[in-house]
Amino acid sequence: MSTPEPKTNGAPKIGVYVCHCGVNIAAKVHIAEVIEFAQTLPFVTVAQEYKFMCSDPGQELIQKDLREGRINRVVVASCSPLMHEMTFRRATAEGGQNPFFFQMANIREHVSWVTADGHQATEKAKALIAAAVRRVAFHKPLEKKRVPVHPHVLVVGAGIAGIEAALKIADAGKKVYLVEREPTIGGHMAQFDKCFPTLDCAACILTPKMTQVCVHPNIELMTYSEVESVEPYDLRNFKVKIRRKARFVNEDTCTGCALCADVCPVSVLSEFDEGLGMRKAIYRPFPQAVPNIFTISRRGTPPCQAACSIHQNAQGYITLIAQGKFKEALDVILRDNPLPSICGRICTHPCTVNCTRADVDEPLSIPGLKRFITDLFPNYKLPQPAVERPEKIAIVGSGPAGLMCAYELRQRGFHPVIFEAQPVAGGMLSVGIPAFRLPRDVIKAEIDRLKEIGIEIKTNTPVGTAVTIEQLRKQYAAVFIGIGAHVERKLKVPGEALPNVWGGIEFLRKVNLEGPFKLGKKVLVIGGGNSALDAARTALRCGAEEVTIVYRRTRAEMPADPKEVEAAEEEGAKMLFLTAPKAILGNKETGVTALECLKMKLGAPDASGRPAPEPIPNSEFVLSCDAIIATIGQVPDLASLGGKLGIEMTKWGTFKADELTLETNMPGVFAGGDCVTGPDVVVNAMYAGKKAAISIDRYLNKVDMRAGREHEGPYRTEYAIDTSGTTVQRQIPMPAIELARRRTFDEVHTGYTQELAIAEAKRCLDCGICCDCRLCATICEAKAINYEMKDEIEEIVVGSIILATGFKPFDARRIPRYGYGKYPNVYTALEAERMTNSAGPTSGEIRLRDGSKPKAVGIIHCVGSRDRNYNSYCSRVCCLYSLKLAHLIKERTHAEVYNFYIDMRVPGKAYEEFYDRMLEEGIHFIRGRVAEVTDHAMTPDEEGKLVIRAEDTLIGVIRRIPVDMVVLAVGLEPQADADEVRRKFYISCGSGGFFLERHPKLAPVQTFADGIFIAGACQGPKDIQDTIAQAGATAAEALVLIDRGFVELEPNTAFIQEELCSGCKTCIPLCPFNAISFNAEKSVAVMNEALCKGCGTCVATCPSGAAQQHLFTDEQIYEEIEGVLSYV
Amino acid sequence: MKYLYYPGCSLKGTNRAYEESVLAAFQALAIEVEELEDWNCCGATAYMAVDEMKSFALAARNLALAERQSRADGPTLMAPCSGCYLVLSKTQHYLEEYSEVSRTIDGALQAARLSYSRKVHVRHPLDILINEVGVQTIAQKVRQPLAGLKVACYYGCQIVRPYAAFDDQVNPTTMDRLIRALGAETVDWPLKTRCCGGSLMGTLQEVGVPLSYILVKEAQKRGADVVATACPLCQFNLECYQDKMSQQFKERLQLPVAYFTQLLGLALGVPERRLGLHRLLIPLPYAAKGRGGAHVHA
Amino acid sequence: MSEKSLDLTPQSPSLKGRGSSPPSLGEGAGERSREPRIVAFFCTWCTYTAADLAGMSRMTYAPNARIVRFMCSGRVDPQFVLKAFQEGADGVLIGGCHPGDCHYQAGNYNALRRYTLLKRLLTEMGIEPERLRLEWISASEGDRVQRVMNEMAEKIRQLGPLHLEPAPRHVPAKQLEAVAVGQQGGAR
Amino acid sequence: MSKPKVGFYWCASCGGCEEAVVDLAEDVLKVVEAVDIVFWPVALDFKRADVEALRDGELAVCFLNGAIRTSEQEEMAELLRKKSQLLIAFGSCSHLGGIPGLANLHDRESIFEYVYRQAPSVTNAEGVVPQPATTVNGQTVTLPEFRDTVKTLDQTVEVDYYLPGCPPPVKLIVNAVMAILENKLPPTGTVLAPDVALCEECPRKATKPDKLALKELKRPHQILMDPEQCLLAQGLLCLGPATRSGCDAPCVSANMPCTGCLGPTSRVKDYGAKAMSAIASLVDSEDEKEIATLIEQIVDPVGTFYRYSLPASLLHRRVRNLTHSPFPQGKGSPPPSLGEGQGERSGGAQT
Repeated sequence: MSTPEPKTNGAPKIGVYVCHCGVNIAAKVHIAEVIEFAQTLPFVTVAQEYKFMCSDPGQELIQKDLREGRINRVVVASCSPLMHEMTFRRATAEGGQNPFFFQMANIREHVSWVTADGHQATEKAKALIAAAVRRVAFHKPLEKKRVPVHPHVLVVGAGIAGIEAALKIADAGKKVYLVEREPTIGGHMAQFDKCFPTLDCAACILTPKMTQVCVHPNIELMTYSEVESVEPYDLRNFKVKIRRKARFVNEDTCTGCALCADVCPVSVLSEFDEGLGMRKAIYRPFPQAVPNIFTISRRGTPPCQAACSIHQNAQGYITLIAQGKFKEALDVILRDNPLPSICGRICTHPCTVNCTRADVDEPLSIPGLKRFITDLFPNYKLPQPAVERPEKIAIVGSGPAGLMCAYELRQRGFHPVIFEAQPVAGGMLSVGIPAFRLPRDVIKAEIDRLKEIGIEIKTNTPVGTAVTIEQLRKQYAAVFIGIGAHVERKLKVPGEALPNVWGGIEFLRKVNLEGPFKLGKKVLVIGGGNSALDAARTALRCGAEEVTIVYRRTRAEMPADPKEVEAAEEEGAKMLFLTAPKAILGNKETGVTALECLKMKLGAPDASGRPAPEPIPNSEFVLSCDAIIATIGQVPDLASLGGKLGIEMTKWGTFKADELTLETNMPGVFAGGDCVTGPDVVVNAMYAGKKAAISIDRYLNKVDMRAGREHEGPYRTEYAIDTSGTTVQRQIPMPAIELARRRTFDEVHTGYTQELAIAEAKRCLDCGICCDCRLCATICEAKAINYEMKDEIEEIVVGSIILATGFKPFDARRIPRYGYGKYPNVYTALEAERMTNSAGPTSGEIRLRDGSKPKAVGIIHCVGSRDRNYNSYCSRVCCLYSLKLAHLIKERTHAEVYNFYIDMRVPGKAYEEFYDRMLEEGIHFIRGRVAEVTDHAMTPDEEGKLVIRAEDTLIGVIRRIPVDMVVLAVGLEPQADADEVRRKFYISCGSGGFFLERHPKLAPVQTFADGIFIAGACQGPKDIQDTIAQAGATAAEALVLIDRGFVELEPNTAFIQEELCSGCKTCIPLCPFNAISFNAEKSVAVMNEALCKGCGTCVATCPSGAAQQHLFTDEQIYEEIEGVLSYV
Repeated sequence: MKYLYYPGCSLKGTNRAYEESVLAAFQALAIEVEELEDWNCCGATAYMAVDEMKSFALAARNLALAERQSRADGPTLMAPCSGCYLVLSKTQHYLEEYSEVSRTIDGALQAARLSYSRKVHVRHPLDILINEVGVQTIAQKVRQPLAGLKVACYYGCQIVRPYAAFDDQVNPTTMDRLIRALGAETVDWPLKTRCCGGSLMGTLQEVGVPLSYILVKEAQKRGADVVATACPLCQFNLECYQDKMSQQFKERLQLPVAYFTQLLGLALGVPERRLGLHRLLIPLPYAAKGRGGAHVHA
Repeated sequence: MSEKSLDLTPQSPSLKGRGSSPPSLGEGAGERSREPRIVAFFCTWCTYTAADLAGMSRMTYAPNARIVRFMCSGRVDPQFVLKAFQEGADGVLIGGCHPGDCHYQAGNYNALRRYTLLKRLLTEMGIEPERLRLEWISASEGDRVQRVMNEMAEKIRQLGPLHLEPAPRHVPAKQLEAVAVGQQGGAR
Repeated sequence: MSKPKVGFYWCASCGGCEEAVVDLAEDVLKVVEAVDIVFWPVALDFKRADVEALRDGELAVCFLNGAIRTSEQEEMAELLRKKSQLLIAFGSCSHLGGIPGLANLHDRESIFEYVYRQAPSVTNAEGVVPQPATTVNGQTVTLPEFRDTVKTLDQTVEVDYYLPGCPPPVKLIVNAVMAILENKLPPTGTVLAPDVALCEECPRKATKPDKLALKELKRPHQILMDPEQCLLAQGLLCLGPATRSGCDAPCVSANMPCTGCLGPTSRVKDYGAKAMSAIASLVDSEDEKEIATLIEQIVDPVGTFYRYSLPASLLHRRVRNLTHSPFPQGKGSPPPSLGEGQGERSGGAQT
């Protein structure tokens, strides 16, 4: 075991020095008693008191005793070691002794200031001194370690504080990284018009500095970037990862010409103008922004586009329609969809399901808008393929799947040939969907367009008979099968074979191909899907007098599109729910005469999640009828393909195809659409066609068919959108022909007019912000726009970090009684600032929302400050900026301006004078916290005004001041993510949530993390003057470190006595700095003291006590524990 | 879920209409309500002013009874009268926060062979309707939309202050949301929680009457057909003193003041008599389309 | 340091009968009036600084706790806690940075792990677990220091003194002589 | 010249330590050759009187095993101390208290109550418990008094050296005897065993991962043990890292985790606390609840970490009858009331 070993002689000689700290200690602790006690302590040779030990004479006492050999160890009982330990260590050293033969007893912060009773305080002081004495006897001489400081500096936040600090350091010739999360530097100051108290223009001070930053050779500016992580690089320096957020504009090539913003169709509220003005989706916060580069705000794929199986960019063409840019809209549509005029009519538009607008009122009529464009340009052309390739590809079936597949392949240069069994192309589109929903000429036009770009279609060519799959496989590079599902499911009830019992598709096909025919007076349609409705409505058009839809569940469970259901009802179709067919009655001669039905009731949910219908026993009843149409789904017509194809099937009688690639078990043969999924909607068939085309393309190019295809097909977007405050405005119904005409096959809906279309399009909420219309790319001469840009992570190493992350203004909505967000003419100070700014949204005019000039304006101070309910601290700047605003408002509007204050706090050079000047200018000051802002008028002169109710505490009455405009002097709060940020940088937040300085007086810009400094409002509310001063201070701190080149570290590192270590490795995982490693050939743990930061966790853990910590050895601590408990 | 119901004195007396409409409306919504057995004075006004501890004791007894009567763990005690609501809530709060109150009251309860383990949730019907039943559900059950009726929702002071348990202290919106769900329009006015005069009406009328007047006048000015209240005293002050106001301020005031539950019942198609609408001194305007329909379902 | 190093330290003679173990000799039931004794192990970055802040803010609180400063709550060896109890403490308070705030990243989690096990141990050895308390107090929470110090003192007062049975280790006389003449014993 | 006289004695112990001596096997002859055993109740028929008859310090060495539990054991310890030049605490019980020491978790009354009354195997209708003195037809029969607390040897008399282990490994005994004979003894107070932890000589050392983290704490019967891999790595509470080496890890070699019979190294004051600290620190979680649940998996912490060293622990034991006595209030200043000084807060004012 070690013994005290002063360099002089055997026994320790300890000097105890008790500080009065003026009266701070002496007034509470009985110094004399303490001294007397100290003298009785072991090895104590000197026990003295002094008024201020930290003063030179105080330190001299110590040094003298040391020099003259009276003592060789020092205990000072005074303030906190965090305050003066360094001071006294230095004194000890200068006294010729190792500085670590010193120990401090904190009898001020921990005793005299916190103890009520003098006696108890004295006792506590004694105990702490006893502990220090016993501890210091075991101190050992130690050397401080020197670590080099990396010369580069990181400044986080480029408001005025960050800019100032960066410039100072850069001017000193050091490298600075300046990181700013916004697209431009300048921070809040850039938003201001004038600065108090001099009323000089903020821009004039700031903009030169901003440009300087931009051009300074020593500053590497990273805007629109955020610090991702900060890790220790070595003992003292930092490895910082910085996220360069994707701007989608190339910083090097963008010239800031602003042409893109002119063409951009999307306008959103401008953050920089505090929402008083608008900006485009591609933007630059303000003309003088630095760097002068544009940025595209993209929130991500809009929900509508994500929900669409073929990812049709709906927001894109909708926004363009709203702007009247119809041609451009068409181009956007054709980007992803070759059959828009069909989709615009009969797509079940899953896009509208996720439409954010639905949270407000109703989704947009997305298909209606698409249709509007296609109607507007009946003769539009499909894009010609850019490349040509020799391969021919066979496509079986000309339904949406086949057509889409063909189109996609053609665009890739292939030559698709479509084989269609029916006389007309279009598959289910042509045979299954009635003309009054989808006019034949529309289908024809679409198919002709496809032919125009070189897609061959062979109708009346059934594969399997005319030509076999085998042949196709031989003659074509690949085959896609999209034969749909055309074979009717059977009802499986007696009498199904009777005349005038139709399958839905069978019936529709007959009408579609051969025209309407007489069915009979009373027609029953069985089923609840879209085809049931089509059949019913077609039946009506075939002259049936009474058409009834019989469905076994209820309206709620009908799979059909509700709009179609309504339409059918309008046209006179009846519905009979909870009814299932039991038998079809009639005979060969009469044909069907009636349907025997069973009543049903809803039971537990089935596989589809819908309640399963259960028959009610003995509830049979009979419905007389002349014809029955059963529409209960279809299956693919596999027979037609000619028996055995060798293509694997599922138990539902559909083709088996790989989910991701749609390839069948036959290489080169792909299948998709209804023949794989069973009956499904058009857009999903198209999706299948596209999917197959991609696979085929990859198949023929011999590249992996599976890689990176996760994002094909529908998905839900994560981000949420705040729709509060959106005014309700329901969907504009699409014009339709009058009911009378709905017995013909004329198309029912006539489509939007331009006015209606634009109005409907304007309802879009721009979910994705940028609508991806790509107009900007077309206009940008510098070709700077890159939609594929991704966030990038940059890694740097720095020796010091300056945090200048600023503040966020208090959210005035939190105090409803001041009416912000309720009364339009209640503004926040920052909004007022923007209004006063000549470059602002009102170009410097102070205006009410209706554009008129205010005659009276009230400014309410301390909004969110000095208030226990919100922030109890004073925000320091509000009084003065309120004065400034008062002046500017009065100057520009000659309005009466009232300041409602609690106390005027105008400390600072020339501030009081500024205040006086405002008084002279005739601005009114009312002393009293405002109770409420209300539009409740009690007298005629209050009518139509905002009334500010406040107690005037100087004259002691409640006053009601009617004004036109209210400005809320909102306080300063820490940034919303301050807590997250300070964790990143290993520092703490103080009360109020602002970053905590190391010492309020002695170290106001340092933090508890070495080498990390704080400047400006992130440390606490302060004005520009103080901010700049503080920024300078941080710069100085950083420069000191760099110029000295090293720091001395507290030698409190841990060490392992290797000869005593058993190599149990318990300590190794516990070291957060990986300072401990296992030495295989010594078979012990070894400490890399260069990496040790001195927490001592390993020491506390070492099960055999082989690890110890300098300055905190077990024995030193035991001594201290015994000491504090050695009560006298 | 079954709710315990604490009527308090006024709902059994002058303001019977409130009780009638609460019970009828809840029944129409198929919400079970069970009256607290052997309840006593909640301890409001006079008591609270003179001797807090006594009024806590009174309130605590009710709470203890509630715990005993309900099988549920943490039963809900519904108090429509905002006076009762406040005192019961306050007592609950003090029992939890202040040990000495807690000790004294426990002693008092013991003397009455009662015990209270602080489990009761005191809630106002408005809270229950909005946060338990939900606006959508209610909207679905509306049979006679109050289309065309313009309602000024008046919350009074006590259900949002000092305990803003379910709504904002300054600009509450729950009642507005409810009333809108019934198909009526609500007028946006700033006096939702302004003082109605309270008990000053009885003690210092020259102060009380003007306070009520401010409210009625503003509601009328903003085009309200009716003021909806959630408090017996407010209803009483605003309705009964309109003649006095008219004399004092030389203008004719004839603005009906109804309980929000009466409007709710009306929209749900409960017959008028069961809602105590016949007790109103100033009858509801015919504007309430609900009336016609109400009889159909009577 | 050897088995008996405890009493082999040079200053032992001059410390005899004061503070050095066993301290509670002669204490127990009939001891003279005394206040609850608490030892507080505070980490320098958060809790110790918070205690300084409490001082600067002049928040007076119960004087019972004596603060021992560590660099990190992770340095607090359970032995120190037991040592404190053995030396006559009635309660021990450990203070560290909030989870996630440790100046050394994870030291406080180790404090938490040891504390959790130690508490079980104390309970099984018939010592009220409330006598040991772990608190996360950040540098800005001076008021929390005040509150915790007061609560702790109050708690310990309720629990009464912790009486541990003295367990004297007998030191061979010849060793004592050796020490008295200033040599050192027990060095390995 | 006459051979040095040696004594062996046992107090509260199981006899295993004697076995250990016998385990010296043929070496025992060397010993017998070298020394003259004058007192060894287990092996040879000597009486206390024979010891009393010896001159003070006549015994060169006395090896005493077992903890001190009864008045008789105290007397014997004092007697032998007086008669011996070197008194050696032999085995875990006399060194640290040993298994008998766990009795300190209870007091005499509860022990008697169980052992003589409650235990299922007991038939004791009258509920008689041992008495220091009983009168049987005029004659007084005495029994040694059963103390309330189990003590280590050095809590009873001065001890010169310690031979740790349960029982002490033969190797260590031999070394000790040789050291005595060759008069090559270290400073008194030393534990006569290597001062490095067991991992050093553990056959499984190489298999221990550099960064061990315990997600689960198991007991030997709960798992199928890997005969090669470090037991801690297998989630078993092996206390080797905290325990002195010198035994060549026979338990670990036999698939049993080390339970710590050789006690702590010289740097450690409290075996249990230190071992606990190491184990707890390895718990792989930063979540308060999860940590608690993981720690809960340790069955019987005291029995686990203080299996051999409870009487020697820093806490020693609580004085039972005194618990919950209030703080004596004499002239002492009044207790500060909770929240005292709340009013005096002057938000962050500094001088």
